[in-house]
Amino acid sequence: MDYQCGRMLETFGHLPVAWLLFAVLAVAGFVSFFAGRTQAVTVGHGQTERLNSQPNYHGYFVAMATIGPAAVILVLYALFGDSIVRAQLASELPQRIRDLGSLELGQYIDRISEQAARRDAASTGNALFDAATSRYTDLLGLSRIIAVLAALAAAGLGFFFARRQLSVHFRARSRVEDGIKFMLFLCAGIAVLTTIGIVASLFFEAMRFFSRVSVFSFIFGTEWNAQTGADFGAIPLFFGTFMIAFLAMLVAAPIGLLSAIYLSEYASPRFRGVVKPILELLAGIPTVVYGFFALQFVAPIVRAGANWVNGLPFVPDGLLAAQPTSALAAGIVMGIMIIPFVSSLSDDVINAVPQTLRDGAYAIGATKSETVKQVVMPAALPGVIAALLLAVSRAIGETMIVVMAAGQRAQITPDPTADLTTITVQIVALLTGDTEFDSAKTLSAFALGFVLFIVTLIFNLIALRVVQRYREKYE
Amino acid sequence: MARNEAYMSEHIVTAFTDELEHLSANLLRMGGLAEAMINDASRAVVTYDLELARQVIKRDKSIDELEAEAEKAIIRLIALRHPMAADLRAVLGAMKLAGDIERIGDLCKNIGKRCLELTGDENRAAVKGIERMSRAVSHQLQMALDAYLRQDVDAAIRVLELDDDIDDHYMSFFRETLTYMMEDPRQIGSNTHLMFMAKNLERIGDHATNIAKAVYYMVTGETATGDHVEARLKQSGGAG
Amino acid sequence: MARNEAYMSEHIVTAFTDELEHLSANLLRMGGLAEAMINDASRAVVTYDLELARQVIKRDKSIDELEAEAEKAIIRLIALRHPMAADLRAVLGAMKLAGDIERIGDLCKNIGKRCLELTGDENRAAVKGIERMSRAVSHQLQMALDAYLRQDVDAAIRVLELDDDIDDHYMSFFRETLTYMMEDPRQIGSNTHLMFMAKNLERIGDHATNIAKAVYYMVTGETATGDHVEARLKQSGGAG
Amino acid sequence: MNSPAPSPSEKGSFGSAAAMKRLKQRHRAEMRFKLYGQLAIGIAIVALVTLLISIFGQASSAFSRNVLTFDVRLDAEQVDPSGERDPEAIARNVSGFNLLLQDNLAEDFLPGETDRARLRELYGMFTRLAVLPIARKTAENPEIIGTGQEFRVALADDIDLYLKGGVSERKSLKLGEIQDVTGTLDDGIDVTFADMKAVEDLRSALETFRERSEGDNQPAALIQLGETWFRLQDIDGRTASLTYLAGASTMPAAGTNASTLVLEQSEENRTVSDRQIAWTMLLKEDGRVKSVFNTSLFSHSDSTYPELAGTAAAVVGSLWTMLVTALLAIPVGIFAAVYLEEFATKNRMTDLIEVNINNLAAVPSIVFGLLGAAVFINFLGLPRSVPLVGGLVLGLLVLPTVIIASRAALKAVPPSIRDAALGVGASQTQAVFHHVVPLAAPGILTGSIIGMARALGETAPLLLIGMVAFVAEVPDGPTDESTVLPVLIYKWSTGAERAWEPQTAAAIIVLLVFLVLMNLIAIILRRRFERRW
Amino acid sequence: MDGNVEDFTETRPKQAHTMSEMIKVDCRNIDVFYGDKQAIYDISLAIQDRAVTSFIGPSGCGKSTFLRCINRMNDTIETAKVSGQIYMDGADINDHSIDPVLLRSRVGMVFQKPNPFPKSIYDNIAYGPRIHGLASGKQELDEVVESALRKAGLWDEVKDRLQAPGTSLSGGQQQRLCIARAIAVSPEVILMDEPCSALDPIATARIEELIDELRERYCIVIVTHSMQQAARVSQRTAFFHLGKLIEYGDTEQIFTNPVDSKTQDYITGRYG
Amino acid sequence: MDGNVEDFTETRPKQAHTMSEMIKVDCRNIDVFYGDKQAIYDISLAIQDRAVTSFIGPSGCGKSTFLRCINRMNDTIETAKVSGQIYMDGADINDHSIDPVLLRSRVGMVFQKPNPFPKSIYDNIAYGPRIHGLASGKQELDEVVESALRKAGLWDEVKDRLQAPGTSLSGGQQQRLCIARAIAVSPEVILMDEPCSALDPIATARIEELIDELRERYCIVIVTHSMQQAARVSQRTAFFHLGKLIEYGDTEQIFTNPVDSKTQDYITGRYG
Repeated sequence: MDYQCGRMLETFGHLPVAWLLFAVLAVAGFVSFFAGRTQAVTVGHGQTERLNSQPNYHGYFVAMATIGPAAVILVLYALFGDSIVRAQLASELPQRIRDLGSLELGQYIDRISEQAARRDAASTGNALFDAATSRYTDLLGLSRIIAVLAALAAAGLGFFFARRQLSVHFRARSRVEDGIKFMLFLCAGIAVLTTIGIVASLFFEAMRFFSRVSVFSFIFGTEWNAQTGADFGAIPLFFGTFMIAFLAMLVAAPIGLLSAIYLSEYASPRFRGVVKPILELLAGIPTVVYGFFALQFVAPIVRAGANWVNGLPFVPDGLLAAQPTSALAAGIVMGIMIIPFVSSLSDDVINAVPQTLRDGAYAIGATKSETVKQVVMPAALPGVIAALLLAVSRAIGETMIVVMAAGQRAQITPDPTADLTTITVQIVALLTGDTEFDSAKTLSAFALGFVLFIVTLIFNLIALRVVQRYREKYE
Repeated sequence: MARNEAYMSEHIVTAFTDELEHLSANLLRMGGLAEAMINDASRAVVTYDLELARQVIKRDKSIDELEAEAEKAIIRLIALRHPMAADLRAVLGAMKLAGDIERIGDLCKNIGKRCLELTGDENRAAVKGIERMSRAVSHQLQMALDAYLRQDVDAAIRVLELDDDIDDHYMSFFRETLTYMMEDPRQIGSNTHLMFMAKNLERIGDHATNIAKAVYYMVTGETATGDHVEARLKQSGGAG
Repeated sequence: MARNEAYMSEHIVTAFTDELEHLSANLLRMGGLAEAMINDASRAVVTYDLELARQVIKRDKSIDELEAEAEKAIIRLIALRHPMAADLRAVLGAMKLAGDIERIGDLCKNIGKRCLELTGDENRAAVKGIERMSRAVSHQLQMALDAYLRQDVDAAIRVLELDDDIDDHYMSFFRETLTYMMEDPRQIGSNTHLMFMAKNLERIGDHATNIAKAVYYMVTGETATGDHVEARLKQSGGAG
Repeated sequence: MNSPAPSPSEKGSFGSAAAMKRLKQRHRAEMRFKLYGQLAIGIAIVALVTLLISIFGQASSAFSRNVLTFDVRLDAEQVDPSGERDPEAIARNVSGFNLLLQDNLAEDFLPGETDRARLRELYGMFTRLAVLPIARKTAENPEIIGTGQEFRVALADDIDLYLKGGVSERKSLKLGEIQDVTGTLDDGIDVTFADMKAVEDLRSALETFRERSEGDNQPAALIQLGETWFRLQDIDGRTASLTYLAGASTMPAAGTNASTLVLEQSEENRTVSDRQIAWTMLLKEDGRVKSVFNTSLFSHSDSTYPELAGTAAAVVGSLWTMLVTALLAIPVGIFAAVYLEEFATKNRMTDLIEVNINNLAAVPSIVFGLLGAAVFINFLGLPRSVPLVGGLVLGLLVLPTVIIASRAALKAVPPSIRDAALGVGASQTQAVFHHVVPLAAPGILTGSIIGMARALGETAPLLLIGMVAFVAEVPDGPTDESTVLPVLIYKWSTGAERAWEPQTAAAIIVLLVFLVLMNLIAIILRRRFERRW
Repeated sequence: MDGNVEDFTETRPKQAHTMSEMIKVDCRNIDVFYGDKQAIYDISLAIQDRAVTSFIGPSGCGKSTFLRCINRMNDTIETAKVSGQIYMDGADINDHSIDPVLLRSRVGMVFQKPNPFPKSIYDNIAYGPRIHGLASGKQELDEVVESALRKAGLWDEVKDRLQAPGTSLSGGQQQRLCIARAIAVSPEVILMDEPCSALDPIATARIEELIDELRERYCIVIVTHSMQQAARVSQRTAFFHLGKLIEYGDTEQIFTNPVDSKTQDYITGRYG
Repeated sequence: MDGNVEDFTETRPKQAHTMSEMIKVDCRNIDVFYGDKQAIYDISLAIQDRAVTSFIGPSGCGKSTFLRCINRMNDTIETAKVSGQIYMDGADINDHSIDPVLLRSRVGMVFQKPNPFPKSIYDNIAYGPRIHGLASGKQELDEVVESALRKAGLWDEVKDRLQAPGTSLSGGQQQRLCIARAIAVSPEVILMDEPCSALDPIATARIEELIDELRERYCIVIVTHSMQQAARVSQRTAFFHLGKLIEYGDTEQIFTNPVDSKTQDYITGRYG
């Protein structure tokens, strides 16, 4: 008997239990659905229009009541079951192992669970370890049996009580719909959780950083040597970030805006049909490709150009730094990347201006450009500004182009051909490769991330607010 | 009314067509009543049937009521249906028609009342004159109503032509009766009544003419003073 | 018309108000003409002024034309402005008014025509009777038009009351003239004419009554057979 | 002009002279404005075209690869020293195969050579790991051991690059017959060319290269006489002094036809030596070096040697990552959108969620990387460099995109449809799931695909969760260590050797193909099902 | 003769006298607020069965808002708050025990713009009966669909293309399709919110004709911008102004002799 | 007496007799194609000056399309092709030498939906005169603006808030602002494309009133959905059907005694 029981526990400990449960729940769902449905038809004496809700909804309701509690129990078990088993096992281990300290104890149990996962594993020779392994398997099996039984019981209870509720006047539909709505709400909640996660992780890691480096010296310091862990003055990074974003906007804003205007006001449908997807193609290209382009193609040209300028007779030698990677190269390419962003946002905004306004202008004898400049653009201005703000925010947060083409040197110089570094570059530099989460170097990346988040957040908030106002105006 | 014109299909809102047809049917019924009243009134005079005369007097009330109803229906139609073009003409024409028929009823009633004042031993010749006139007038009214029913312009014009005959009838009756009165002053009273009866019949003829004019207007949209009717109407102008 | 009622402001489309007022003014002008015709016709009879009689006959044409214009304007208004409620009543009332005034014109013309048939040496008493009646009728018409101008229901009711007097006038005139005719058979011809004149005047009174009824309807929206007018109208029912 | 109607003089003509003049100005402004727009579009298109051309230009060379053909007998001693025919052991025996091929090469070119440097130079013609496919093939078919087999091995990246013209500018010249030969192979020979003009050509070629390059670079010239290659030491008049490089160790006879290969870069400035070039040329003449389509780009995983590196592991890693991303972002995104658009009551809470989602969509992607590093790796203790974590991070990253696209699609369904459903007595949920969601489905799907395309191209956040690791094995599941295409591109682009450049460009093209496919699907969906209300 | 007089008016039942017996929906003291703004002020109104009642008034007078109280469509607007009682056949529809979803199957609604589902004509009609389980088989459903389309006077036009999308019909046909869709769930009351404002005069006339036919079976309430339309189709008319009910009575009386001067001014094109 | 008769009709000039002298726009044999579809079939029509001409007809009859030929607004639609001649004061507006921009300053247009520019009331009006250089200084511009607003009957309502945005006005005011904007460039012809279809009856009546006033100075053409409106505001009416001109004549005649049976059927609510 004991042996039998042990075998069973062990079998359960090894079973691919997740799939099994899934199948059981699915079957339970089907069965309860049809049970509920049939009962509803019986209750309504075959005349469905007498029922408050259609028979199917009664079926759904019963199925929901059956699966729901069981699923909750199983999810809870999936989340906490393992820890409980581990805690139980740890409490049963000899004192000397329990004295090891949480880290090593954890590793020890990890080894046990790995060993247990190997079904046909031979004895390791370590009696204690083997015993612990077999105990672990048994505990795991036991916990699974308990969980499954609990789930089945919950399912049974749910099924029972759900069926008792069914009647002609029972509002099965609204109950089912409440369930659906709750599930939808949970999904919406994930987005919020993400933000909370971002803010919390950035904030706490940043706080840990600021407990080592003062906020003041971080924000107002002009020396950045994070790799050596010496200086954490972020001003050069801010400078580099905004310099490159500025250069990018210099490229993107006029080109994006003018092409949006041309496409929406002048271009024939055919031209528009061809060119618009081409511009959107620019948006679809991954940033790493832009980075490669900047590094391989634009940076050498910029450098050559800078050298040419340096070689001009009236230019003092070495006026431009002419580095192999430069802010200008990154800026230009980033600008190209942002063109479709600006143009498609502006295009939306311009298209939202009602045709009747244009007709109004044409009808009093305005030319097309007058209509655009004096009627359409003023109407679209808030939206366009918002689009530009969003583009700036995008430029600030852009990573790959600058990582690949902007350089690593934290310096403040107005020379666009010099290599500058940005916040994002430093985050990547500080966090790539193996990192320990305790050094100031790593934590500084989070502090930078926090700053980046806040800055882009402000831009976004302003822009989105403006856009919303704008939309409300024309909708 | 519209049903008689080939090119005019039904209204999309059939209730409108229904109402228009109802109105027209009612007017025709009124017209029939009036016609009967003319005949009965003259029969009462000729046969000196006082009971019949009293009936005629009573019957006027029905026509008055029908006229009031028709008028109400017309106002309803104008207020709620906003008739346009031919429909509007039909409705306004109906209003005139109703008024004219109501007047015919009044005049018949008046004949009936005067009949009660008679003695029964009037000059037979004069009475015959009344009978003849009433037959002519009744025929004229019938034709006018027929023109209305069929929305027939030509028939309407023929009615207008008839009016001259009636006027002639009346004039000769007037002179004749005047002679009788001078011959036999005792008959002055009753003859005066007969004269007024004749006058009433002449006026009924006028109203029948008006009905024909209204039909002409309804169908053509022009008042019956247009060029091609003028010649025929020249003599019959003015009230008798 | 609307201008006289405190609660009724102008239409937002002032052209509509203009047209309504124009129509009303035109009817009043027609009414004025008709009043003058009554007076002139009776003067022509009294003074045996054949020239005046002929003038009166001629003048009827103006009234007829005005009536045709008014009728056209009314159709226009209904077709193009779609009057509703009080406006609709005003327009339809105006249509009746125009018809009545036109009839008054006709009747005056008839008096004028009959005047031409007179000899100038009729019984002065009978002629006086005509004069008296015409004065009463003219007064009644004036009051009716005044009620219309002021859209005054009470005034309209007073007009309805007046009608009884005129009927009395007519009845006494009828009997009186009958006596004269029997007394002097030579005068039968002219007296018959006078009798018909009186009848015409009585009918003019009826039309004035109709005008008052139309005013009553315009203002209240009820036909003048309502409970509170009934008592006063009881005696004057039916055509004379 | 202020009067309501124009004066009669204007009748028939349109506008006064002043107005016409003004109109001309206005039309000129119109043309200018239009031109600006065209210019802007032109610049944007030129930028795109330049980008694509530069990448395709770079990548084109990576799609072909030069291979070296060997015809060897698989000596059992060397291939399977244990003699057990254990496939695993054979597959692992890289050095055995390597030696076999090295010996084969040495036999041909440097028979009996003992100079290790010279041998190493020869062995540098291919990399050690290049024999791996042979080893595997042998392991699969152990019966071929002992038989003669023909194998193809990838040529070393530098030599491959040289053949594709990447190492140095070069020029081939025919020098005509030689008149006279003196000296010995060991000490160097002097040859006199018959054709003076050819010699002049050679000289001028050298001169041009010299002028073009900076510093103390000396262009080199390799001269082929028959089967033998010499290095040009000096040239004087028609006589050139040459030293032996490679090939048949026979003195060239007079009358042999000579040709030369002039190289811009001197040997010191090159990654390929003169001798290697000479060997390559000889192998090429033999037909042993051939250019073939580079299948390893797709079949191989990452490698430290560019000629062996491929995208297979990264592609599979990307697919696993995308799977996780899709499973997270698409259902959650759609449900969240349905909730927010159709069910959420308007209050501060939903306003907050709304603002929050819009903001989240604009948060820099790298911040999500920080989130992943801090939460998934540091806090939850999930392993680094696995598609599971990468997929989760990217899932969260594109979640707002999916939500916003789905909401837009839901919003585009006119409210009249909802009213209609409610009007016949459908509940709100029925109205939404029977009518609104099906109508919005094409839009939702398009948005989801575009979101996935964005995730596929995303790099920065994955760097921070360690997906930049070197992965030589194709991952089997979402919890295997792996990398993804864009990260691979980033990694390759930072490679020191020049051969990485075309390799990177080629990888970019692989990535772009995937993206184009996804976007095509999205466009087709949109075109096919788009409904305008 | 008197019989004839009666006969002349027989097409118009004398509702005023029989009204109390035929009341279908009885609204008492309805107030509606949108947020803090009051849209409807204490309106009480009894709507007759088997008759067309029209709501007229200048825009913003609350006529649509009031209409939407009757099938609780205001529930779908979050800020809307309705107070007062609406009795339908004696039961208060605002009661908690009444499911608005079921209510709406008894009170059909037709909207300003024709809004057929982008499905086939057949499915447009069949949707309501399906979700309410009004037909148990394909054949029964076919019958329901045909009957609804016949009642809406659309059957002959569409019977050969029931599988064509509903949106392929013309505007007027679409609106009749929407009416058929409402009829298909066998409602007792049909609410129409400016059903012709998006249609041309011809299509409008067809719809009006249809409304006139449907009056024999249903209690119809129509909100309209056009006084003329109210005059043409309705037996009873309610005039709203600034959220208040100014006058309610027989259509004929409202249009020929309104009691309230505000009604008079509105109807005759004077204002304020 | 006869004088009085004349007087009674004096508000309506007898256009029929004086028409030939007063023609402002003479359209001859106009065909319009949208792509391959013909929208207008050979329409010839002479529009009088200082009068309101209305275009009526069922939707899709081409009345708006035809209207847009008169100021060449169809030029802005790419697929549209117009053939035929339109003479304005004798000059063919489709001639190459005529700049549509100048033409449109002489032929103003008012649209279905009020479309004020998102600028101040003042700038809405001043925009046209500015681009056409119709006012040389600030003061002159002020005068132009005031005069236009006065003519549009809006001055008293907005004179104290000329700097308020045009969109802050009510719908009816906005439409009058648009009319003022059209007037400000001193056009000779004003085209109105269903100018009241987005407005409530009261605002509609105000616009109709305004149109009636403007008739004294301009040649006005109005497209309208509502026959009643055409009846109220216009002196001449053209009835369109399926892209063809069916009947054109005095409004009164069209509405009381139309010649063509199609017109009759349309106007009386019969059809086809």
